[in-house]
Amino acid sequence: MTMINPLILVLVIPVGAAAILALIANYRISSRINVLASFITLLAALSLFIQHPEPDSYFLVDDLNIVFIVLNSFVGFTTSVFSATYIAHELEIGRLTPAYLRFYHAMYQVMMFGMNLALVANNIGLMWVAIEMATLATILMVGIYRTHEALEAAWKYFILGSVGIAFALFGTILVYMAAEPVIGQGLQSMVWTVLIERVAEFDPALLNVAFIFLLLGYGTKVGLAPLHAWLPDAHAEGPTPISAVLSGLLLNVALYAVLRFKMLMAANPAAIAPGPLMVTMGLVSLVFAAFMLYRRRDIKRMFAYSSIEHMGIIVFAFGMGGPLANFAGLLQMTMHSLTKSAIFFAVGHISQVKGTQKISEIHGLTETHPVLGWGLVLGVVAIAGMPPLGIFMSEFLVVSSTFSRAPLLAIPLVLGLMVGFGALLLRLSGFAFGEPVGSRAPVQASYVPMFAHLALVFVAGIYLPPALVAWFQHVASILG
Amino acid sequence: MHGLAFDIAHLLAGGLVLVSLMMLYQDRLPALINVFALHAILLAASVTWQANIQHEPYLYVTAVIALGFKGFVIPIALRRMIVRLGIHREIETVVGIGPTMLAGIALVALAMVVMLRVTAQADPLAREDLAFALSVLLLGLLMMVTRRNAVGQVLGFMSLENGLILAATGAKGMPLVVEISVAFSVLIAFIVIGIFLFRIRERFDTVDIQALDRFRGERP
Amino acid sequence: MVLIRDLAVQGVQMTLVLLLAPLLTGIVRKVKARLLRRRGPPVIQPYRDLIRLMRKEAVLAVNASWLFRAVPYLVFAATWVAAALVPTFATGLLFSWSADLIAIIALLGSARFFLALAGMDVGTSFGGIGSSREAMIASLAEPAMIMIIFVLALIAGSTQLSIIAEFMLSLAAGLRVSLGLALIALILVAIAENSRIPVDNPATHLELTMVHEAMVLEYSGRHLALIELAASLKLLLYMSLIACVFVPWGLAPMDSAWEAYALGGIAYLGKLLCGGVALAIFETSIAKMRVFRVPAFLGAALMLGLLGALLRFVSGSF
Amino acid sequence: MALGFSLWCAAALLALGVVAVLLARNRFATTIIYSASLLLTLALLGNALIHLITNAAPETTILPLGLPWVGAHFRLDALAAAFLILVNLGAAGASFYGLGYGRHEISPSRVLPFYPVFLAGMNLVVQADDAFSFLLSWEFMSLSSWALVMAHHRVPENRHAGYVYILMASFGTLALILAFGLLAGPEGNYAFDAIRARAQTQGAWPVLMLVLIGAGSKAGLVPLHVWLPLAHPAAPSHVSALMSGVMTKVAVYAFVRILFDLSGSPDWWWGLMVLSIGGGTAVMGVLHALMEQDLKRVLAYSTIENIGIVFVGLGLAMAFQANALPDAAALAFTAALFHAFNHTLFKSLLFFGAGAVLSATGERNMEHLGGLIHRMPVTTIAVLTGCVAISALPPLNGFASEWLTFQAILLSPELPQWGLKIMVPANGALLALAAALAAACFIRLFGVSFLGRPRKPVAEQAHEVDIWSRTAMAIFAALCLLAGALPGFVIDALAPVVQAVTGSHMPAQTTIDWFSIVPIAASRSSYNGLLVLLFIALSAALTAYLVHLFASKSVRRAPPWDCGFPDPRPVTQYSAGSFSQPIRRVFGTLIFQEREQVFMPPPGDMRPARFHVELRDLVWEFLYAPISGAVSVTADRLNVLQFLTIRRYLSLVFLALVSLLLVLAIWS
Repeated sequence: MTMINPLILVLVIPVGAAAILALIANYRISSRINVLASFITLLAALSLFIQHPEPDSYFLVDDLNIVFIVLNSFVGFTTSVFSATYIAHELEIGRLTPAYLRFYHAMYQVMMFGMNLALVANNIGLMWVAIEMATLATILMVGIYRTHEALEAAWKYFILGSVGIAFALFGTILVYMAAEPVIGQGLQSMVWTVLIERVAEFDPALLNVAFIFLLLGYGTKVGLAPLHAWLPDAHAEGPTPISAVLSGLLLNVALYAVLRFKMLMAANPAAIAPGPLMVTMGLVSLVFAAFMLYRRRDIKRMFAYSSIEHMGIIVFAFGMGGPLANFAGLLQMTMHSLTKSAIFFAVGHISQVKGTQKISEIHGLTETHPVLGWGLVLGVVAIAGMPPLGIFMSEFLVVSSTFSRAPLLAIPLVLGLMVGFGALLLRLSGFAFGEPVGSRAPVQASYVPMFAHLALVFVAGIYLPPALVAWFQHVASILG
Repeated sequence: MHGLAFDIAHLLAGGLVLVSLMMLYQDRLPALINVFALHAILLAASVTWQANIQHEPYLYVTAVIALGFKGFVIPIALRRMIVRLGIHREIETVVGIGPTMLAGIALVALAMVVMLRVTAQADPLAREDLAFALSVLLLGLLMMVTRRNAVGQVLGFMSLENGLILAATGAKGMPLVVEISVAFSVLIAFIVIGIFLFRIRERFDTVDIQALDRFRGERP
Repeated sequence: MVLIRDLAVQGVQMTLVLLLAPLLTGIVRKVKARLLRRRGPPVIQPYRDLIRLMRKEAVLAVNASWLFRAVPYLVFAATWVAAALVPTFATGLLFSWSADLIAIIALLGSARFFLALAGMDVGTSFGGIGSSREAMIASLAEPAMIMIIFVLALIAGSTQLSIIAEFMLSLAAGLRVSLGLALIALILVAIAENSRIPVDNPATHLELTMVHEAMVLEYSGRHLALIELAASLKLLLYMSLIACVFVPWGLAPMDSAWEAYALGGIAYLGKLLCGGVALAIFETSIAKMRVFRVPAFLGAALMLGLLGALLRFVSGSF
Repeated sequence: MALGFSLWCAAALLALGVVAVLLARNRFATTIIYSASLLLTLALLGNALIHLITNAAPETTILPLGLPWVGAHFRLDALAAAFLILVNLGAAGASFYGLGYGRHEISPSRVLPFYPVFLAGMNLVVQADDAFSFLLSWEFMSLSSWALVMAHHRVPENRHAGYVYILMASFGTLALILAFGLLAGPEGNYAFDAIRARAQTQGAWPVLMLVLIGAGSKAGLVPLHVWLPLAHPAAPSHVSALMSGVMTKVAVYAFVRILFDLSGSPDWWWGLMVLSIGGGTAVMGVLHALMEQDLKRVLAYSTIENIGIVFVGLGLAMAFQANALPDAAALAFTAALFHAFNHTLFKSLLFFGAGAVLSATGERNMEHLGGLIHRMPVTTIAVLTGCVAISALPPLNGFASEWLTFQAILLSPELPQWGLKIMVPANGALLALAAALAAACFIRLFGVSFLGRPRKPVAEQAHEVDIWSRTAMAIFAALCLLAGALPGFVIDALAPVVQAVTGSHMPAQTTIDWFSIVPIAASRSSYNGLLVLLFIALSAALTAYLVHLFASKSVRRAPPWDCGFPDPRPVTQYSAGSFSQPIRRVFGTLIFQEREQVFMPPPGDMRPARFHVELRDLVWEFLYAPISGAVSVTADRLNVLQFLTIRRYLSLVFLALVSLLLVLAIWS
């Protein structure tokens, strides 16, 4: 295996799988191939730990993206396991027909390829193309149910996504224009590793405009407040595995792209400090999403807003900067993607069992389905930031370091956290407790993915492996 | 490279901004489509001129795509569609033409201020080009925001995208320009087919004619 | 040898207190009768009543519990211990170190606590009326009492009653505004605690007015005797408390000669007599207040006590 | 070694929680879990007792868990040992009681897993020695107790109680995180010894505010107390005993650890503020208790009152420490600790009693009980001891700690500041008022529910509870008596803690003859619990003997006299509402805006007259209702943003872009 570069494997396997899956019509076989492909990609990603390829002009594996590649392939794998059983059940119920599912698995693998490519891309243009490919794949899958709402959600996602693409592209062109006089024409001035070394000599004004367009462009994909409109409907109307992948992975990949450009900006002293911009957008998203949680009637749309809230906290943490806040941001990104995908797995089971996503029609889960109910309670408690689960550690670091450095900023932060917490717990005591309503049919889909994620988050709450800590601390220092 | 070559490129880019402003001015859909076709042609001219200045053969491909696809194929398809959907009569803008034009000019000024702060040592052509590209982009976005009709918004998006291609071609030696313009064309095709397929008449968000706001995500 | 002498003096104090209590009640009733231009029962009438009650059989309600039967002994014991600790004719008694003024007042509090419970035990409405009104009165009287204790403790530098009495004896405190406030407050609280006329009529059984009597309505025979004795003991306690703090002359200092004790005893009898007569005169000169005027009455006592304490806290000269 | 042992016991408790999940269906699960947690808590208690008695040096360990670059620090010093004793004494009692009471639990699978985890959480909070593990176990304690409060989730009030509780708990934790943020500083050294090292010379007053909010909300100080009377009654009785008796003390521990140990020297007005909040809390708590009908809500409100008393002691200690009077500070701090210890004893006892009544009659409302003394003799005696103790009456421990607090107040004329000179006597008056009202409240509680005649048939068929519960109550009653009779031993046991926290301690008490306690000097004041108890017992026995010797011994049973009214119906008895009516008239119109309406039917109309009392909880109306109102109004207004057209969303994006570009244009 040593002679084949694992990086190539991480990219080739999803593409190959996508090609094969496009040909297969039978759902059962394609779901198994999908799981197998995801598993092999996971193994390839893990082997990246062992053999660390040198960055070349197209691909780069450093401390920052190695963690996210592994996380992506892990969550991708667990989601494929969940989606195999979930979609099978959807077929039985008849909400989906084999015709609709024709390209589902192919699109899934295309999306995984897009995300992996975006993570490893050293060329900022290639990164843009990869994120766009992943977004287009998810747009198609959001509209898979062909219901009126699903199509409308996909359409909204499509239009807002396109505008986001345009901004991101314009930002990339501007970065190229800023790099070209210093590094020279051609491919070299789009290679990130080259850019990071010479960015100090770039023209600051051009970099500022570039960063604004990149922040807004990729920010749309991260779901920050003024640009978030597509996210709740995409989560609510799309199939649950896609919501899990959207919330768990795509938001992270887009944020990873923003981080790459924030590193560039941080390295150029003359350019405008990216901190305040990200802090304001983070706080606006946090407080806005927290208040929006109260009036939601659809369970998946509620957790979508919770994702926006958490992305707000993460962007705020990176905006604050400093080793402590950056470490917390990276930790929260990892924990959020694990917890949120676990919650969406649970929500998927619930909506199948109860046949509805309306919060008002789901009660007494811990009575009717104890394992599912308590799993959801654990998930919501984790996402609300209660110990002993992982997110408490990152929120602890963010809140305490913010208060000691900028007390005034801590007030909206705490307000947002409290309001969000209140809404989540209000809904939780609504559907996990109380008089049971609706069908008590047992759950077919497997619990393994959900509890695997929650177990990881539970362990991370108490003990973090030293290797992971070293990576995060190294990245936190270069993030500026 | 100075002198005449710069002036012509400068002229073409300026022309593009002017045509964008003209698109803001239109309040008839067929007229709007014609102006957009002009917009695409001007872009193609500017890209070809850039091609021969920078002696980059692949830019010609982009020019041809811009000319053929966006200059002729899309306008014709759109014109036939608006006749079929029967929406060729009126075009309601959210805000009157006057304020929109004022906003457009303000946006161009903003683009100039933001872009011209780029230090002199960057070669003047790139700086000018970027300023115009940013203006076209902002005007396109303004058009998307101030038009109620779906087709009007799509045209706004396409003019925004033309600004992008202008910027991309202005960046000398930038790889992937052709691929990007092809990707965008595919995107535009998706949108146009989407409109046609789902027969969006009135506004973007009513996917089909009878929708009339029946459902928009959890309407209370 | 000294221990036996101290024990003897403490024993004399405890028996003296027990004997004098009914006498004091008898004197008060006699003087009141005289003021109302009627002869009134002889002064030793309370002794006869107690003996009569002791001999009669105790009639208990059907649903009365063991608590009902145990409470008279507890109440009597608590009041008797409290009374024994208040210096009457001599200070520095042997047991006075075991409880200071706060503990004595708290002992009376526990007596009242058990009496209120006994009132509610039989489950009749009168017991309830008595207990709830007693609780309301106590909830204002006790804080007032503690404020008075604060004033005395701040002046004398100690909450030990014997030390306060000796300090007062030595006139080191001189005339203090806060002492005056404390005296008035103490008198108001004493009247309320012993359910005398303005707060509660000890002689009546009229449902609307009675507080103490309502609680002990169901008692009879020896239990009633003990409770009556406890009530008169309490009156004596408050009298000797006022006497030993505000009129300390004649109190024999710690382990002094026999004749000092005799002198102290005589002085104490004189003080009791004056106190009884003063109380009788005060009771005949004032009508009973409405039950819901009592909080204002006791509120005044609390405010006086608090003002006294505040003045002491602010500076030594008040 | 001792710290290692106690950490292993805490880990065992956590493991027990997991075992409980596996054993959920097993018939013996209740006995196994409660007996195991009893053994573990007794081991922890013994370990902490040995550490305190031998006055051993503080031990610290660092585990590789928690924050990666800080690690999880744990420490067992005098303060931690004292509170460990308190926590595990209450926990052992509750587990012992749970052995009997647990069998009546309708859904054991929801209580058993969280019970040992709750105990472990409390133990870990007391031993944590760095900000992260402290807050981790603190919030973990709240989470497990929230799960216990939600055990009977079918009842909507319990769900509401659970929700309000977890909301207030996390608000408190956020306040504590902010406080630790300030203490640890930007470079984030969260270990307590690092915080102590950088403790600023001048006390940081925001830390006081934040800790008052954080620890105060958990303890139940007045403006933040609203969750306590909702949550404590909702949990099963032995858990409410733990929450009221023990968890509030863990909050006191947090207050003491952060403000006395970690942050710099306090200012004088810190003491003033804590003192006044304590006084206000005491009176408000007991007045609310007098208005309640539900047994467990009365006990919950009385917890608030006792916490007020503890905080008065702490406030005094702070004021003395600020004025460099260590001995006075030692006295005030010992009084506060002693009262916290006593409160754990009698509050657990009373909640056990309430649990016994609940399992015997299925009723918590006092209006439906009555005459339980005849049917539940052992519970009655135990609850009577608890009521006498909590009303601070002499022979028992409530009075001993109240007496110490009054002695501390009497020391305060030495304080120079004017604010203290005015507020200390005022709070002394409030404290005395609270003590008197507490006596009235518990006369009402005991009289209405245990004495008189049964008001409902359910009270008539009551039966005595099982042996475990009775023994648990008997043990706690005996402890109350012991602590009341021999306060000297407890004070001396607390001496190392007080020395560690305030720098000096009260003179040794056990050497004084006759077991009496002398806080400062013999001439100043002394109190001997044992002698007072003996005097009362001896004189009562002597009188009983003499009376039975000379007077008649005959007894005759007859229907109650009741001034000749032969009405047997129990409804004529005084109920809880009527008992508190006089006090309500005196205090209620001001504090609760109390309104009474009486609807008399017209003459000839046979319908009964209606009497209606309307009380308003002003704190809820003027603090919590406006906040929740504001949140829901904002939520409504923002909700519109979910239903916009795509064009409007695009205009949002457009505005964001233009504003950012404007910022850029203006920026340089």
